[in-house]
Amino acid sequence: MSEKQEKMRQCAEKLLRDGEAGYVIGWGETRFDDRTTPIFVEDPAGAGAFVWNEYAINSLAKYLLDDKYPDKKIGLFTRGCESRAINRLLKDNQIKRENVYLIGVPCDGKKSDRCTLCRERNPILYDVLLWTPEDDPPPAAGRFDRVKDIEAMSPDERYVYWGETYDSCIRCYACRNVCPACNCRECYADMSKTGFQGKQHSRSDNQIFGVTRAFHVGDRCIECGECERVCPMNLPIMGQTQKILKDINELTGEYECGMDATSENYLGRFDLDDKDEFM
Amino acid sequence: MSRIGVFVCHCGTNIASVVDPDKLIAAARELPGVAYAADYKYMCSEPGQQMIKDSISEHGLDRIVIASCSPRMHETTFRKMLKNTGINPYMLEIANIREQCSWVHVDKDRASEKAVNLMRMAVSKISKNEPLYAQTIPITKKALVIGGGIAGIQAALDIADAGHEVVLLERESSVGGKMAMLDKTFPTLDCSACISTPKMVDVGAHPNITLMTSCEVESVSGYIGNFEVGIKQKARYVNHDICTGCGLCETKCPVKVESEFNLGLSTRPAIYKLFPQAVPSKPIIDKENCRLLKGGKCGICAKLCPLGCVNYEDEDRTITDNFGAIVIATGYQLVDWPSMYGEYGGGRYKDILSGLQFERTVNAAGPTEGHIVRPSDGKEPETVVIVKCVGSRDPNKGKSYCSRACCMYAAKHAHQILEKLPGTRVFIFYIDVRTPGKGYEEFYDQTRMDGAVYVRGRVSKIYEEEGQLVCRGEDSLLGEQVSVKADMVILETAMEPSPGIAELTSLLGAARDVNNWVQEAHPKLRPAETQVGGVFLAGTCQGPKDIPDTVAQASAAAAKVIGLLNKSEMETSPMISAVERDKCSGCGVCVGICPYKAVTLLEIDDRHGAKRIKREVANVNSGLCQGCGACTSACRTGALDLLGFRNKQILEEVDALCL
Amino acid sequence: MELKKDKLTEALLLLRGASNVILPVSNDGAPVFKLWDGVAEPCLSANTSLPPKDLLFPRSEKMYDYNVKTGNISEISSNKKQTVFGIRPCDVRSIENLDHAFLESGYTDSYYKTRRDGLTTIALACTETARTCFCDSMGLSPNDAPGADIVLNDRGDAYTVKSNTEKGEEITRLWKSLLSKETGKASKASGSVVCDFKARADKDLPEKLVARFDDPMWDKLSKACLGCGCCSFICPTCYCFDIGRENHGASGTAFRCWDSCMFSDYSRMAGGHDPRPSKKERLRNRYLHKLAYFNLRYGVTLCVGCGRCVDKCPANLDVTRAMDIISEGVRADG
Amino acid sequence: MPVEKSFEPAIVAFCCNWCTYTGADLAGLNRMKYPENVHVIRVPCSGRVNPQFILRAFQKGCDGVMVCGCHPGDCHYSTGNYFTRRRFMIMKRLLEYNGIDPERFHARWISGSEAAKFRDTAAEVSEHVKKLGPNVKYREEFRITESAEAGT
Repeated sequence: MSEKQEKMRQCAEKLLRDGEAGYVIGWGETRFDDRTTPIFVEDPAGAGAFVWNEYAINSLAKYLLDDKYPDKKIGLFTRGCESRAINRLLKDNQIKRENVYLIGVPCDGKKSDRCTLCRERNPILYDVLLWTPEDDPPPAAGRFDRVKDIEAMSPDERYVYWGETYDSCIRCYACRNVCPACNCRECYADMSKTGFQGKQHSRSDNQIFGVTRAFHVGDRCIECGECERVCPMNLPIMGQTQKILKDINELTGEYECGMDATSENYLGRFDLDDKDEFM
Repeated sequence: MSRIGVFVCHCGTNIASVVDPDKLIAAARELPGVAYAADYKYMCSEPGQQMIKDSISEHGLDRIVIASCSPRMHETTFRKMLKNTGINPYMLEIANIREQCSWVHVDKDRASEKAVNLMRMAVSKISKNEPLYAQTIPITKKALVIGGGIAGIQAALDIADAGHEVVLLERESSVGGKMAMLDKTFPTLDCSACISTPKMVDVGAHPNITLMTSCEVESVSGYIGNFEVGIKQKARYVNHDICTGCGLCETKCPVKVESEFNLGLSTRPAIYKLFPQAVPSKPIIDKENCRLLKGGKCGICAKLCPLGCVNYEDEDRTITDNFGAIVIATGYQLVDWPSMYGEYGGGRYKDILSGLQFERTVNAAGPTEGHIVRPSDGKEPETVVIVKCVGSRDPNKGKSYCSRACCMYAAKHAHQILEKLPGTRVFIFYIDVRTPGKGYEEFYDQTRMDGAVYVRGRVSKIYEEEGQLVCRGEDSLLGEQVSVKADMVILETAMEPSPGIAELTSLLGAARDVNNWVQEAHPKLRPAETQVGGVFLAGTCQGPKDIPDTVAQASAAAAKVIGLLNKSEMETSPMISAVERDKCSGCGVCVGICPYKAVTLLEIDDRHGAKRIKREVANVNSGLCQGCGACTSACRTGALDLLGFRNKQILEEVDALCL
Repeated sequence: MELKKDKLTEALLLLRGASNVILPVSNDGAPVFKLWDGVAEPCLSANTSLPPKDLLFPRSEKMYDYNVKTGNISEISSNKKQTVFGIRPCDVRSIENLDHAFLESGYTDSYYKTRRDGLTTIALACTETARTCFCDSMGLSPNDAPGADIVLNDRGDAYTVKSNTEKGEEITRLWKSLLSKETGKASKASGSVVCDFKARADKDLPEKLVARFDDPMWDKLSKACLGCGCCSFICPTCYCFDIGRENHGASGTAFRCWDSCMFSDYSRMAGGHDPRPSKKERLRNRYLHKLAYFNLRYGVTLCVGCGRCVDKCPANLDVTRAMDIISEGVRADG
Repeated sequence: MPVEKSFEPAIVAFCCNWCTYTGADLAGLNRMKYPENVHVIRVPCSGRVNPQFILRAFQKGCDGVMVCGCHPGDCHYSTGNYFTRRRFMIMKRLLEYNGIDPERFHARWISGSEAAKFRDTAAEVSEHVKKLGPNVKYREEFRITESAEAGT
């Protein structure tokens, strides 16, 4: 662990010293041993603050949107999930590849529930790879298991399940703010005057937020699981987006997002012979 | 607060006999923003319209709801009426209480209740209406016709005859297309060249037509009335401005390659005219095959040319021109049957000809001067098998569609064989015989009487045996296997769109159907238009058809073009998509969804904090946008919205229903 | 006086006879405040993940009905009697702080007041602290809740019952038959609980913070912030709200609902200008409000040290780090 | 919830201007009869129908929602309904997954000439929704206004 951490620090230090990157985004310590926080290091001397341990959990890619027009490249420690998020942002025309310097750090698995869905420990794209790729975890046999569980319920049971789920939603929008597919300049949910989303906290409006957000990101979700990790109410948010992914998989075959930066999203294209149930 | 006027039409008794206008008036007066409500027997009548106009000035109304017949009926009428008042014509909503209420319901109370709902929905919607203003765009009075086959020739001539400038663009070195290759045309059997070459000469000589051969479309921008097209003039290596077309250069060229025009049945030199009657009647050099251009030593043609026309330094050039309208007339090609039908020898047997190869064979100007002989040994065939639907109506191997013209030219081929070589046995394998056309059925009957034998069934295998071609298949009427030993086989193969159609349509923003044919704007009502404003289509680029249909459609497209070019400017609908740039993140999902290429990403100057930056946002071209709103539903943030059908307007309607 | 633990259910049932009782029950092991059904076992092992502020300041509440045609407006108010049981000292202090905001300085919020008047608080002093608790750094004690109507202290098999107010007295009267004399034997280390987690909330912190309004440290501190409203919504003392309307034709209902100063649309003005355009300004504002502005206005720190935001922040931001930096006068590096 | 006998569902039908709206007009012209419950909202193309409209309709109290457009291949705007098809194949599943009864949401292709199909669809949807009773799911209400008092 510490050897890799050392490599990361050295790499960041060099990037900053050489002026290749304006700053580097990685993980740093908090007051608790079992938590890290994203840090942004500009000074080469500060590179020693980066840590790499099983608690380096948070996905860092979304922070690139805070600085879309940097003067210098932004260095970013990039695991499999970050790289898929970056593909997402590239495809959605939100960042420019030349503005980021991706320091590939194959992931050895973190102590987080979100990693149970992981199928890409190694970065798909990077500018430098700091150590040999890890073996990817065995294919998650149950990618859509919980979606199937919910599908098996009756409509009323499903309504109760989601209704009660959204009763506890506090609409803090952490799920949205951490999501690399939620990259709108302004979220529809912040524009209550349009009429799509009421601001009040009610089961109905919470549900509408949940379903609308799922629909907005469903065909672009990279399944990083960050939304569920950040949810202070531990809501099963991916249960919605994965439903959409499951349906797309069933309708048109293997579908996975963030594996490249060019594939058109499912809802952004069509086939003349798409399945039709509306005759 | 808006001042809404609500006007309820009785439509005689059409509405009033089922829906109670008083209930609507009473309900309207309860609605926020409604300043005035009234009813009348016929709102669309002169006094009815006057009444609305008077109420507008009397009550200071700023928007109008009319509860009446379908907006498809009188929306335009009432908009026109508003033009003469102080109110913007788009401050109008119509509640359809006739077609969708009084005419379809019986229970008066419940129909009235529904009418109130519909009226309330319209009132709610109109509270969010905003004035809209139509833009006018100038029209460039010049048309571009892409493709110099009979469709393109006909369209160009019609447009030019109406007095408009036309550029007729052809990829090959001569106009003429497929029709120039044909021998005779069914069912009248007049000689194809005799009827098409005069037209070719006409386009070459017409003062309003600029012929551009060896040219391809490279780029298209702009929109209806204002296209800017980049045209690639491929290097010809012969200066056509001075060339007289004497043909001397062709005589001594040492290169011999397969003639495209004769479909490999003869050869041609590297400096060549496509065919003797080519228009323009001037040669080009085929750079792929010219010895000198390939780096070898030659230069004979340049030495021979008395006028010094040959220029080996010639290069491709791009010419940019502006057009008001574009006609796609790119035609078809025949499918590559050898790659599809291994069981027919996959191209190994010389004496299997495609229908078009047979046309060249039987053509007096063709490689055999019209003698029907086997390519393998030059002998006249005694038995000929004609196979129809090769690649057509065969979803497993070829195309699922019918190529339409083959039934008739198969009959024509049989007729020609029996006429030129009396006593020949002709077998025609067919699935069905389709003869929908004037004189077609009669022609088919005649061919059978001439002696052609029609066998119902597909040929499953063709193989060579003792210098003959054995055709095996099932006679599905007799229900038994048949086998015919033929000296020559003619395959009537399927049509498919010309190569490059995908690139061209995507440049133009036009759609293609599942078989890659260009998609017409409406299959019944707008068959000569694409869904892109100002882009029309003619001939087989849209789908298989015969010459009469092709010419008819070409003239139809020309009529549409003339109608457009006769105007000096046109009004565009203001009900189009609009972008709120502040909200747009430039994700570009709208770009791919727009069927008209009306939405593009535009780089704008902006600020990010204190920094001056450039960022991309969606931009709607008001000339191209047709107002379908597909982009607005795809826009997650709501930065794109459809004027006249804004999100908040539609949501107001929804809300109003649920009071 | 003391209440034997085996009498607790009986005591709660008595309360339930007079008002709604809200107490922490287990939700997958985590205590949450719920309207008590008379059966569920109270879950008092730790503090709740959400504070009880919505008893006084609901996530959404109707304010008034209106009709634009008639001009009628009718106010909606809820004067339900509520008793919250098992509320911790930090959350009791948070209610005192909300009282300042909603009831003092020239304006009385009638919606809040009605609910506040109907609320009785029965606090439970802490027997242990969570690792993110820092209330004793913020000037209160986990061992006592002077602002509660009643304070209970866990003494093993019984709670000592201390009444602070008239409402509290009412309850001791209600419980009369259940209460007994204190035995005097403290079986647990009650009354001497301290927080392991410390924050540097020195007396002059408000002034120091305000003085460093333009300090680059705010940029550093806010970099990892996601800009979500998690901290605001789980905070016992965040009380920002937005007012909206639901129209139904001519009539409608105005409501107010929680809002967060961390949201990007929170401080945007009608013309589009936003005085707090980025998360740096927003985070600074939130911290300054918690640790400085409220002190300057009401004389108490708004933050009560419950530690919920430290525990739940998706980016693991920690308000105490800001306090440390200020108190130590150091620059925030890295 | 007991269904009152007099329950008349509110059904909103988003219809494209070129096909279904025309078809509905034709139904009127032919004096075909169908229940009063169906209220048409005219949109230029079914591609204009944002799935969020459907959520809003259920929230505001519609008991059933229809989205109707031209048959694939016949879109006035060439490709609009192909996107509609994808969007609503996904949205319909998502709604059902969230507990909305499948009978409450229908997407149909109805051409300008299919007046009878419009009538039949309107009648069929009305009947199904009537049987289901009023929609309470997604219905706007201040259910958790006082969350700590949930259950009251």
